[in-house]
Amino acid sequence: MNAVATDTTKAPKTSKDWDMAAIAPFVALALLLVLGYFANPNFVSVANLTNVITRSAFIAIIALGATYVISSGGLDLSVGAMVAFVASLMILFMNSGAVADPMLMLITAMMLALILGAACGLTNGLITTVGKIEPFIATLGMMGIYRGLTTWLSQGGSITVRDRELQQLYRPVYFGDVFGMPIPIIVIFVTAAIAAFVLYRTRYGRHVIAVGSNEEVARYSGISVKKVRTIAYIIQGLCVAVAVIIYVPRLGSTSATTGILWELQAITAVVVGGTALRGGVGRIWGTICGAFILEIVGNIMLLSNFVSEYLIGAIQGAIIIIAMLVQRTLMRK
Amino acid sequence: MNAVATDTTKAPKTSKDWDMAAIAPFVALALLLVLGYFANPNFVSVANLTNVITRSAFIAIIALGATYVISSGGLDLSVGAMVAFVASLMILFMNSGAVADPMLMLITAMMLALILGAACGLTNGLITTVGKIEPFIATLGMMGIYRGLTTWLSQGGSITVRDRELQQLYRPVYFGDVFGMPIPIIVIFVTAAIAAFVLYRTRYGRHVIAVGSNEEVARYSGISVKKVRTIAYIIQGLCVAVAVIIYVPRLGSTSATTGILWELQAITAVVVGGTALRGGVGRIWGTICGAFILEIVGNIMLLSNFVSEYLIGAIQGAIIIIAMLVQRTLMRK
Amino acid sequence: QEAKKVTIGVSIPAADHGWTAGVVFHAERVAKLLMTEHPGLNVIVKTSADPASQANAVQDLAVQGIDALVILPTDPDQLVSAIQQVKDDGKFVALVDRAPSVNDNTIRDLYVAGNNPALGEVAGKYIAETTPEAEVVIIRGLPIPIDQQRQDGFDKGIEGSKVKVLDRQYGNWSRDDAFRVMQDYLTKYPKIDVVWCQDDDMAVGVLEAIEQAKRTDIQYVVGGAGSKDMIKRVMDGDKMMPVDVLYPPAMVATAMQLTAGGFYDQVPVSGEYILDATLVTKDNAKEFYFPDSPF
Amino acid sequence: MSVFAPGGATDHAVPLLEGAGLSKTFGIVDVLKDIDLTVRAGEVHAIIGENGAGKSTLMKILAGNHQPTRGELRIDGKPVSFAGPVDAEEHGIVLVHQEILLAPDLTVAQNIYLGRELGKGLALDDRAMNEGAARAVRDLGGDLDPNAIVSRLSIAQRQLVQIARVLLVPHRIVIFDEPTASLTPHETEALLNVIRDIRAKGVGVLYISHRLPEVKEIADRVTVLRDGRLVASHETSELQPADMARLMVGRDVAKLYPDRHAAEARETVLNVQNFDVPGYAQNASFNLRKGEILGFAGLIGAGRTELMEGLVGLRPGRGKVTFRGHPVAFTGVHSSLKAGVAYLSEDRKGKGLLLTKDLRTNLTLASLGKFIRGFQIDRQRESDALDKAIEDFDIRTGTKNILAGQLSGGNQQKLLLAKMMLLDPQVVIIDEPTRGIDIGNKEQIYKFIASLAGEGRSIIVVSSEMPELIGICDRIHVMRAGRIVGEVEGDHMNENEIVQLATGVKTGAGEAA
Ligand SMILES: Nc1ncnc2c1ncn2[C@@H]1O[C@H](COP(=O)(O)OP(=O)(O)OP(=O)(O)O)[C@@H](O)[C@H]1O
Ligand SMILES: Nc1ncnc2c1ncn2[C@@H]1O[C@H](COP(=O)(O)OP(=O)(O)OP(=O)(O)O)[C@@H](O)[C@H]1O
Ligand SMILES: O[C@@H]1[C@@H](O)[C@H](O)OC[C@H]1O
Ligand SMILES: [Mg+2]
Ligand SMILES: [Mg+2]
Repeated sequence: MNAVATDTTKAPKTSKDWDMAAIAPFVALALLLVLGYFANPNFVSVANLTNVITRSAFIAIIALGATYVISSGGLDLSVGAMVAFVASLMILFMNSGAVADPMLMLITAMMLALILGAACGLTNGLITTVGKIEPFIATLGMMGIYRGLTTWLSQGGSITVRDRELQQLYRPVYFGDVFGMPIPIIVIFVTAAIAAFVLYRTRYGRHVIAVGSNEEVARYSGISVKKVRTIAYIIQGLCVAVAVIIYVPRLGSTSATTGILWELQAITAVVVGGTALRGGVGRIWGTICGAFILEIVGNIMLLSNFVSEYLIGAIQGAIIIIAMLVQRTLMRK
Repeated sequence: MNAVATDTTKAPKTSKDWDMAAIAPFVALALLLVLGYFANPNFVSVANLTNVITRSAFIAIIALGATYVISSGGLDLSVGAMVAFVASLMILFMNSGAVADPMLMLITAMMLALILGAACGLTNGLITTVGKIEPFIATLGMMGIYRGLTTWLSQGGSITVRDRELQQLYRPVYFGDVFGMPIPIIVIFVTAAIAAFVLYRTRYGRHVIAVGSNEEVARYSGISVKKVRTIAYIIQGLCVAVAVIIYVPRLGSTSATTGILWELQAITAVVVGGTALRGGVGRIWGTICGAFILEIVGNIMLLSNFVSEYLIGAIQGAIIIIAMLVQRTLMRK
Repeated sequence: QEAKKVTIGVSIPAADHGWTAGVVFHAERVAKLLMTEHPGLNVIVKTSADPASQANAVQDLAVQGIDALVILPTDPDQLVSAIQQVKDDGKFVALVDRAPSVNDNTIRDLYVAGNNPALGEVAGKYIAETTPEAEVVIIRGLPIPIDQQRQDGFDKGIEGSKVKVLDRQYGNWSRDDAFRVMQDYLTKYPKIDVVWCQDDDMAVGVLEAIEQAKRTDIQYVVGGAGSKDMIKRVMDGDKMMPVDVLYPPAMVATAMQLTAGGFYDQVPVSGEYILDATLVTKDNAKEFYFPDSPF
Repeated sequence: MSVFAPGGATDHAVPLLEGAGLSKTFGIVDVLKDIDLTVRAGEVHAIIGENGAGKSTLMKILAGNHQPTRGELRIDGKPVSFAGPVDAEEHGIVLVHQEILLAPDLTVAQNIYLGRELGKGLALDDRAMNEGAARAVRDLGGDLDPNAIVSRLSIAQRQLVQIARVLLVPHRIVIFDEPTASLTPHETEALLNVIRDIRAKGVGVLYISHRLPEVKEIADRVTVLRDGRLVASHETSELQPADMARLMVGRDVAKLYPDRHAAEARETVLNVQNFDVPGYAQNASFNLRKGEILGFAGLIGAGRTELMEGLVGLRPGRGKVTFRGHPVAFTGVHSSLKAGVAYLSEDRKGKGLLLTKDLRTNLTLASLGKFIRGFQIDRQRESDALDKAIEDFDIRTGTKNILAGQLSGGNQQKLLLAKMMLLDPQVVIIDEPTRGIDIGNKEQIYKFIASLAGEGRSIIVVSSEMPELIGICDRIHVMRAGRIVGEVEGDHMNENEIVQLATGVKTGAGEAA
């Protein structure tokens, strides 16, 4: 924020106040679960909740990356388009038959996705840091580029995994489970645990928060602001790639419309989770909670039969606002 | 004795330095015009330029409001949905036959649009200021609500002005001209002139910038931060209403998809025009220039024969990034 | 026996433009109708904005315990897995309109469709026959497969004729985008004979742009899908809109009725019901004009 | 507006403002304990005390920024309570904050008139405001373009703007919280004259400063706070600066500056030749020897800060820099820090500390590499380092778990010092090392600087306080208008010599060249 005047007269929050902020999203989630139960008792069935959490995986994982970008003081609006772009290239590669052995092909394709994701992230990062373009605009431009390239790759249609055997081999990555725990849920928690470790316990994580909290102080402390931010974008790209890796086996195909508006959902998850858009604060577990909240709101809408189809968007909007109000009220306590 | 206290041999930079930043978008626009000429000589025809500027009216006018919201330190993602909502209610009112005389009906309908726009703006403003919800999330929620309500009003379809006579009467507001100058262009410049006067020459405008620059300082100066921000959102709502008033006569109908993504376009216009997203700076004429740039980029794409239709989105994204780079380079001079 | 408990889930795209609004309208209308007809029947209609959320919706319908699924996929290839799961659970599946690359009994029991390639082909043929040397500009929909199918169909329709396609650009099935694209076509091409915009919503924007430019070279516009406004123009003999190509959103209703019939009327239902992409002309327009429909 | 009625009615027995039994608690920390304080019309009442004694907190209570936990405020003998600073202003009480509160994107004039703009009809009267602002700044001994954007001003210039802004509000009581900390003697003198003027008009002034001679010069009465308690209150005539220091610190502060042996004939550590920082400094050449303390003096705007920032790579600069015999070009602080050159910014709030983060995070930020075990940051080692820093640098804080922004100004400076010293640098450049630091702490900081030099490190001190430069430096370079205009050493290190060089009355060797 700004260096010229800093308010120290109004007591800044102490670590105690932050605890409430950290808990708030979880309280909102709990309330939502109760609401869901009243909307449709099926809601609390294991099957349904597993479904919901499983499919929140894409947004949740992308939002982890967004937590880094946002807490370092950046923003990335291109992630939805990046999903489409990386997924398309991944499927095209799988269809190319470049690797004969299906298992090996699958692994190579996944590696490729990660490399592509990192490369996209790097591009975004360099444009905002070295190019010094406001992240909002830079990544909006990149959104156009990734989506345009996807349209071109797919020639306006969709890109589908052609090899049946490969698809069968790949399917379990989304539909499979380990001891009853769906793989995407495992991926969510493993990715989040790594993200939390890096953000809270490593030097790089500390630098991310410093850069987002006051760029100048970070610079005067010998931290390379550009490097830290660029790496945050690369992490975002890697998260997108992980999301792609579990997304592709789900629908087995992509098109230029894949991932539309996911960037807004990811940012919403981050903010609902308690991370401030102005940077300097990052809440990994809050973000995961935020992603669950978003998916559950949608699920409740679908399961309840009281709401006209036409009004669903309106009710969703209202629920998000109410969830945020609940949060603020708790935080002020 | 006192005179020597401050060494003034090197005067600190003054408002003059800002001039380069203010000029930059116009330079980018000029370059684009040259590019357009090479893409297709028809581009610089009066007819084409008039078309382009006329149809940029909606985004330009909405972006004027966004300039207020953004420079006061806010953000409004709901404006696209608000266009659809206000336009739908306006047409429904026109179809209601509540006023018999067509001319009177038209005027009443326009007044109604303005009142609705202001009311929507007020709602957004109160939720972010009194509700203390991060503007990004608050207005994203409101976007859902406005769009949902529109879908419900239109029952998913479109809402069309039914009275032929009324429509004929209304048509010139978009298609008409005064001494050869299309009315929407006149509206752009009149609205911008008012917006510039209020922002640069009045107390309220000064307070907008102060609040966006440093909220705490504004509060210490006895400025009601909430009031200033809320009014900025109301101004945004009024601008949306003005855009609606010239939008409705164009096709005489709206649907739930009217204005989709206009919020991103408006914000892009604002930022391309040189207003910083962090608040504290507002450039009215830059915003107008930004809106022209956006529309012209699309126009050039369509007029040129070199670009595959699949790649248009990508090239548009690239041009925006390049325009911003040009700007930054100029500003560093 | 009439009270036999049956639940049918209907998953359709959100009402994101005129045609899909028509789909929603007909689905909800027929859902009510069927439920009064069969007291034991429960029909749940759910709309979704994109493939990923439609896959969710299908899952959620399955959670609620359905006996049959009627689905009009937003993007068919991306929904194959989701549909397959329902089918593999032994439920009855009726697929409407948009067909995936593999469209056989392994994935659905019933296929009711308008014919996207035919929609393009009928339009192309009409143009090739009416104005054999026409220079045509095309406004496409969104970059999704059905749009590509229509383009391919159109090319097939004009094959062998002297019809020349000047340009193809996306109008995203939006009136505003179509208006903009048409304005630019008019700037770019001093002479245009025919506009094919394959959708009646977009035709609204196209006609306004032409009227504003006061250009007289454009002989006519071909839309598609059969909205009531455009059918009315055809019926009234509007020279700019001589024909329309049918692609009725009511096809979802047909699928729902057939599916319900399977449960209550003991009629075995399966196979394919392809609705023609009928060419609507001044002569037959009356048959297709439904003033009460929202579309 | 009755409160501004001419003083005739004011009974001199009733103080203008009175605080009775004022206490303030933040969480569990008692910051102020039972303070009784009065301000009379036409007097300057100085409040002194160590860093963290509670001076600013007390002032904020008087000006409506804080609510007292206990106690009562009275104006003209009548109890009042303020809803906020604006409310206090309406009662005629205005406060010049210790930290700078200005809108960075607005101009000087716009800031000065913020919230009380002058207007003609609907429109603002910018001309009148520009003229008024220029006049207000000039009265304070400054000369600023009213159209200058505040974010581009130096700290000192901002401080002038802030004072000008506050004095424009109709007032009966003006509170100055360390107004001169970042001002040079000239502006300080001008400000003191302004204060004399307003005192003559019957305004009550509360004045906080760590510069005790200045207090002696301006104040009529002095009140001393220690650890949140009022320990003494006297007529100024009864006290000498040394007495004030003793009352503040609770012991004698006999000798402020440490004894040092001039470090002669040692090898050069840093050699700078013809260094330019475009727009700010030209052709700077100097030499820094091992174990030496080198001072940089000059007026506000002389370009000292920018020269140092250019040297360590914080701004674009060019020239020949040799460090320990090797040519170097620092591209950023990471490279200068790595080489062992540390720069401590004068702007500790904006560039030194993360105000919204805790002390531990701030302390280790620049040297995290030293706290890594495996991939992890070793929080225990960080905590230990904090304990040590609190001890070594005598950082006064009720609890270790507060945010850096909650430390008092002086203690923030000590935390910043501790942070940079963790890097174990060979060359330390300290910009305004004792700005806002109390006398006891100053003594500690000087001792600390001397001991660094004693360890064989080389120090550059940039300061606007001439006595401190003279007191601790081996040599002093004087800058004016971006150039090094002279060097003073030995007997020539006196205020007169430095002022003459700094103002251009006398030209030195540097300029002749
Ligand atoms: N909001 C707060 N929360 C907790 N502690 C605070 C807060 N504000 C101030 N303090 C503490 O109160 C004490 C007094 O601070 P204050 O700023 O009044 O000191 P000061 O006398 O003005 O010191 P300095 O001379 O350094 O400016 C300090 O220990 C400080 O850390
Ligand atoms: N951000 C800025 N943009 C333009 N000019 C600036 C900026 N900051 C400072 N200046 C100007 O640069 C010159 C030197 O700055 P500065 O006041 O920091 O020098 P200094 O000798 O370090 O003085 P101080 O004692 O205030 O630290 C001055 O003319 C000042 O007005
Ligand atoms: O067939 C439909 C078409 O007519 C409409 O215009 O867009 C969506 C399609 O499903
Ligand atoms: Mg203080
Ligand atoms: Mg300085």
